[in-house]
Amino acid sequence: MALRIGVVTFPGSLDDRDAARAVRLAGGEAVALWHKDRTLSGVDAVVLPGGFSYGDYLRCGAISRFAPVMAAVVEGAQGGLPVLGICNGFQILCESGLLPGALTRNDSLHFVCRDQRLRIESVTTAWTSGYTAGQEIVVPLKNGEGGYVADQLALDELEAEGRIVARYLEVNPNGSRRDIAGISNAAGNVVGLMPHPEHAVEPLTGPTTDGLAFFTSVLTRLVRS
Amino acid sequence: MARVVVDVMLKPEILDPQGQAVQGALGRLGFDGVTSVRQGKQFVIDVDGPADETLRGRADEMASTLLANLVIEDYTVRVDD
Amino acid sequence: MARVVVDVMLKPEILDPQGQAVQGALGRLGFDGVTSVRQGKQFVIDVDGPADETLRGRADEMASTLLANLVIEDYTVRVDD
Amino acid sequence: MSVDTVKNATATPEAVQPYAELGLKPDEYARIREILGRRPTSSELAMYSVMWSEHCSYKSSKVHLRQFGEKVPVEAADVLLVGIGENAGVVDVGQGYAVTFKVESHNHPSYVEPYQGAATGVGGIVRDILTMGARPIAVMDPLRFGPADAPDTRRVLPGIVAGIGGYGNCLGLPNIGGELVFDPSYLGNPLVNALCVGVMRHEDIKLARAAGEGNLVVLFGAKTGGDGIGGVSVLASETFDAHGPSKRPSVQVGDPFTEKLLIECCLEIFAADLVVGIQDLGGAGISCATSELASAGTGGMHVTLDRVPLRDASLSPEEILMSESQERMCAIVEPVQLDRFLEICAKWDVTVTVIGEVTAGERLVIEWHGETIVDVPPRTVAHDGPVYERPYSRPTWQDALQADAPTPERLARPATADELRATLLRLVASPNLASKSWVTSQYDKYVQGNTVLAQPEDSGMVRIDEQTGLGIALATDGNGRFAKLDPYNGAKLALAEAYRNVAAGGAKPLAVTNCLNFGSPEDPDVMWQFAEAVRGLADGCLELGVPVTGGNVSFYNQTGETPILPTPVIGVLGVIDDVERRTPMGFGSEGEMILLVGATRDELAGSEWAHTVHGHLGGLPPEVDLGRERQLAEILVGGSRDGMLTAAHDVSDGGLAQTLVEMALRSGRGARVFLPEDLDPFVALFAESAGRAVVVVPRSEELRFTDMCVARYVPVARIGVVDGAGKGAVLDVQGLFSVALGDLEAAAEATLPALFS
Ligand SMILES: Nc1ncnc2c1ncn2[C@@H]1O[C@H](COP(=O)(O)OP(=O)(O)O)[C@@H](O)[C@H]1O
Ligand SMILES: [Mg+2]
Repeated sequence: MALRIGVVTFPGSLDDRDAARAVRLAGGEAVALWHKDRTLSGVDAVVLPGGFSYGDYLRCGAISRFAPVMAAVVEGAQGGLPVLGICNGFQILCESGLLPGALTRNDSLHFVCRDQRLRIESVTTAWTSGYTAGQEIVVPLKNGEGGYVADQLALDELEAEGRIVARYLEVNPNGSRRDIAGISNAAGNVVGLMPHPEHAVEPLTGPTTDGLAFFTSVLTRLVRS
Repeated sequence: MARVVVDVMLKPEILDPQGQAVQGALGRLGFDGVTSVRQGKQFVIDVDGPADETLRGRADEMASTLLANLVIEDYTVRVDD
Repeated sequence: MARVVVDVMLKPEILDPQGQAVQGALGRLGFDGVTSVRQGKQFVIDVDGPADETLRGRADEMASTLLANLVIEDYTVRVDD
Repeated sequence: MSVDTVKNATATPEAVQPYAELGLKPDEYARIREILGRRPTSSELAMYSVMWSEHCSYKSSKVHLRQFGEKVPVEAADVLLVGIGENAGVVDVGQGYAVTFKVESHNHPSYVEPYQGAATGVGGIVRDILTMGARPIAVMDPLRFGPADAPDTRRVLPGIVAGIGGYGNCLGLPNIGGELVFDPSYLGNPLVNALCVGVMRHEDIKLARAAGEGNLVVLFGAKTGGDGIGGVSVLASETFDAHGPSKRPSVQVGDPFTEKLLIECCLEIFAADLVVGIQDLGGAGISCATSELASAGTGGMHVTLDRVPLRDASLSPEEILMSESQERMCAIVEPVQLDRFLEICAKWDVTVTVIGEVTAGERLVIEWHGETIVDVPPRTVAHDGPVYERPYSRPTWQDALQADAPTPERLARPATADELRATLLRLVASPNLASKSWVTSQYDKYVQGNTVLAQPEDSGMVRIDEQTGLGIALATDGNGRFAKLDPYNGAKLALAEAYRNVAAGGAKPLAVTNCLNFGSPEDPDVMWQFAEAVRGLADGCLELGVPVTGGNVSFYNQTGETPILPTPVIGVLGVIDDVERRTPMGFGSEGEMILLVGATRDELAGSEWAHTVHGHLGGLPPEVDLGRERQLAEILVGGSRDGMLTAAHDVSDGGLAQTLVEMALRSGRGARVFLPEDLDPFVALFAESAGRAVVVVPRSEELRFTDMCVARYVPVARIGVVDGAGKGAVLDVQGLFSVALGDLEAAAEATLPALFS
C-alpha cells in the first residue's frame, strides 16, 4: 500500500493541487488535509503548500500558523514526522517556530516568478536524501516575501549544523541572507523551502523535473524506516 | 536632527481587507469585543536640521505627494526632535 | 469603547527595502537632508469596554502573539478612550 | 432624510430630479417616466442611470455589434454552447469539456488608481467566468501605455502591473500572456484589458436566470460598502479632460483573498448543483444583478434591500443599489437547497444572505424597511435600454493619412550591412519589441501546474485533462496603428495575428472574444473607426470560421479631444488534442532547417520600423488574406500533429528580423540565415506582411513539410540552419552581418528595467 502524504489546504492555499500531483507522480498517495482538522488522519508525512493563506495580509503565514491543524503538525514534527513547507508553507513553519528566522519582503519590492538555479547543500534531510551533495537543480521560484533573515548567531548555527538545505545560485532573487533558499530543523525532518519543487515534476509543465526528488526522497526514507 | 512620523490610513469608506483578516484572526484567538481593525502604514523619517515650521510644511508635502495615495488614503504628520 | 493603536516596526538591524525605496524617492523629489526612513505598520483596533489595565494587557498580548513577529519586528502599544 | 418611495413618487410628480448629474439625457429621463407612468423614485432613477450608462447598456455600439449575431460562420453550430449575451460565451472543446473566456477593459479606473484599478479589473473578469459555472484556469493582460519614457507612464505602469500580479497571483491563476504596447495616444488614457478563461463539463454550465416562483435570491461574498458607487459605469462613460476624469468616484479596493474563497465556495456549490441561476456583481452592483436575473428569468422578483449586509451602516438605498463593492455574487436557490448552500458558505467563511425571492408577477419590486422604493419591469432596466444610431463618417484626414506611404523617398531606409545591423539592434531594444520579462516575471505562470506554454511564447497553452492531454491555447493581439490606417482591415489583421499565434503553438483556432477600445462615440470620426472595425472583425470571423463568443466595448478613451488609436484587442481560443504535441517558439536542435512560410512584400506602413526609427504613421496596412491565414494555420496545426515541427513562431511586429531574434533568445541557439535573393534585404528583414511564420524542421521532415505547403499553394522557403549554442552563438545573416546572442540579449533585456525599476 502506497505511503500517505498529507497536503494541507489553508484558506488561500494555491499550490495544494500541485503538491498533491507531485506526491502522486513520486509514487505516494496524496491525502487532503483541511486547516480545521485537529488530527493528521495518520499520514506518514505532511506538505504545507504554497499560496497566499489569508491573503498574506498581515504577514505571510502569520494567521495560518494558528490554524487547528498546525497544532497537530507541530506535535508530529516534534515526534519526527517529515514536514515540508514550500513558500507560504516555509513562512508558516517559521511563524510557528518549527524553523528559525523569518521571511521578509523581496529586496526588489516586486513579486518575482523565475526559473531558479539552486545548489542542494544538505542531503541528510528527510526531503533531500535523493540528491547528491552539491547537486545543482533548476526549479520555479515565485514569491513576494522570500527574503530569509535571521540574526548572525542563528545563521552561523545553521551553517555549522549543516541545516542550510539549498542556496540560490547565479541570482539571489529576494535578498535572502547568505543566499539561503531552504533550511531544516536540527533533526532534519522539517524542511522549509522558498522555491517550488512541485512545479518541476513534469517535463511538459515545468522547466525541469529536478523537483521530483524532494518527494521521492521522503518516500524512500519512509519505506526504510 | 528631527524626526517626522507619518501615519497613513485607508479612508474610512474604503475597504480594508488586511484589517478584516486581522480582526478575524483576533476573534479566533479568543480576543473578543473587537469591533473594528484598520491596518495602516507608518513612516519614521529622520531629517537633518531643526523641527520647525518649515520642516512641518515639508513633511506634509512628503506625505501628500509620495507617502499617501490621496485617492484612497488619509494621513497624519507628527514632527518631534 | 476604547481604541488600541499598535505600531510595528522592523528591528533596526533588519534591512528595510521599503524604507530605502522611500528614502530614494524623497531624494529624487528634492527633499534633502533625509538621513533615514523606516516603514512600519500601524493597527487601529476598536474594542468594547473600558481603556483599563486589563485591556492594556490584552493589547500587548495581541501585539506579541499576532501583530508583530518578534524575530524581526518591535512594537509599541497605545490605549486611549 | 426619508427615502423616496413609490407612493411618494406618485404623489409628487413634479419633484425635480438630478438625472443629468447621473448621466441621463433629457429624452432618456422622459422615457423612464413614460415606462413607469410616473416619475421614478430616486432608487429607480439610480438603477436606470447606471444600467442605461454606455458601459452597461452598450447604447452606442449595439447597432453595430449585431453583426456578430448575423454573420455567423457555419462552424459556430459545432462549437458554440452559449453565445453572445451571457456573462461570457461557452465553447465546446471536446471530451465533454466546455471552455468559457472573455476579455474586458478597466481602463479609466486604472488611470485614476493604477494598482486597485487593474487589480479589480482582474477580479471582475474572473467573476464573469466563474458565473458561467467554470473553474477559472488562467488570465491574460493586454496593456497599452503612453511613451515608455513619459513621466505619467512611469506613474501608472508599475502600479498597473503590480495590481494585475497582486490580484491574479493571489487567486492562483497563471498569467499566460498578454500585450505591452507603447504609443503617445495612450498617454492620458492607458488601456488595461484583462482576459480570463475557465473550464467546466458541459452539464455544469450555469446561466443568469431567475426562474421558479418561490425560489430564493441569495447574495453572497463581500459586504456592501460605499466604494465605487457609480464607479465603473459612470466613470467609464465619461470623457477625461486634460486634468483627469471629470467625475472621480471613490475607487474600489480589491480583496483577492475573499475572491479566492468565493471561487472555491462557488465551485463546491456548483458541484452540489445548488443553484437555478447565478450572476456576478460587477458594474452597477445589485441594480444590475437583480434586474438582469429577473429580466432573463420567467417571473418577477421581490427584494428586501435592508437585508443586504453592509460594511457602512450609513449607506442609503440608492447607494446600496449602485455600490460596486467587489467580490459579491447573487444566486437563485430552491428553498430545499438553502441549508446545504449555507453550509458550504460557512465552510469557506463566505457571508451569505437571502435578500429576496422570485415572484409570479412581471415586476422587480424592491422594498426598504417595509416601503416599496422600486417597482419596475426588469427588462426596461436590463435589456431595453436606449439604442443610439450615432452619426459616423469617414474622417476627412483619412485619405491624406493613407496617401502618406513610407516609400524609400519618404522615409530613408538602411542600405548598408552596418545600417541594417544597427537598425535591427535598435528595434530589438525599442520598448514595443524589447523583452517584456520585467513585467511578466511579476506574474505567476506556474500555479495549477498545467501551463504548457506561456509568455514569451506566441500563445498561452494550458492542459485541461491530465489523462488525455487535452489542452487549450489563447492569444490576444491588436495593432492600433494598423487600425488607424484602416480600421476595417486593421481589425482583420488583429484577428489574423491572434489566430496565427494560436496555430503557431499547434492548437486549432476555435472561437473569438474581443475588447474594443475606442474614443468618444459622440465623435463621428471615432464612430466610423468603430463601425469599420466591427464590420472587419465580423467579416473576418466569418471568413476564418471562428465565431465571436462575446467581448466588451470601451468608449471615451481619449484625452481632451484627442482619441486613442482605435484599438480592437482580439482574443482567439484554440484547442489541441494532446499538449505533448505543442510547438514551442525557440530554435530546435543543431543543424535543423529554418523555413519561412508565407509571402513577404514591401509592407512597412504602420510597422515598428516606421514608428521607432521615423515616428511615422501613414500609408495602407499590410494586405490581409484570410484564406491564406487559414491555410497557414492548417499547415502549422498539421505540422505539429504529424510531429514535423520542432519550432514555430509567427512573424508580426518587427518583421522577420524580430522573429528570428526572439527564436534565438528563447532557445539560446544561433542560426545561419540566408535571405531570399529576390528580395531587398531591408524589406526581407523588417516588412510586416501578414500570413507568415518561421518554422524549424528536422532535415528528415523538410521535404514532407514543404510538400504540405506546396499542396496548399503557400509559399515556403528555406532561409537558414540552426547553428551554435550558448555564449558564443551568433545570429548570422549571411553576406550581411552577424550579431552575438549576448549582444541581442543585452539589447532586449535592458530597456524596461532601465525605465521602470
Ligand atoms: N502585459 C503582458 N502580460 C503577460 N504577457 C505579456 C504581456 N505583454 C506581452 N506578453 C507576452 O510577451 C510575448 C510577446 O508579446 P507580443 O509581442 O505581443 O506577442 P505577439 O506579437 O505574438 O502577439 C507574448 O507571449 C505575450 O503574451
Ligand atoms: Mg507572436
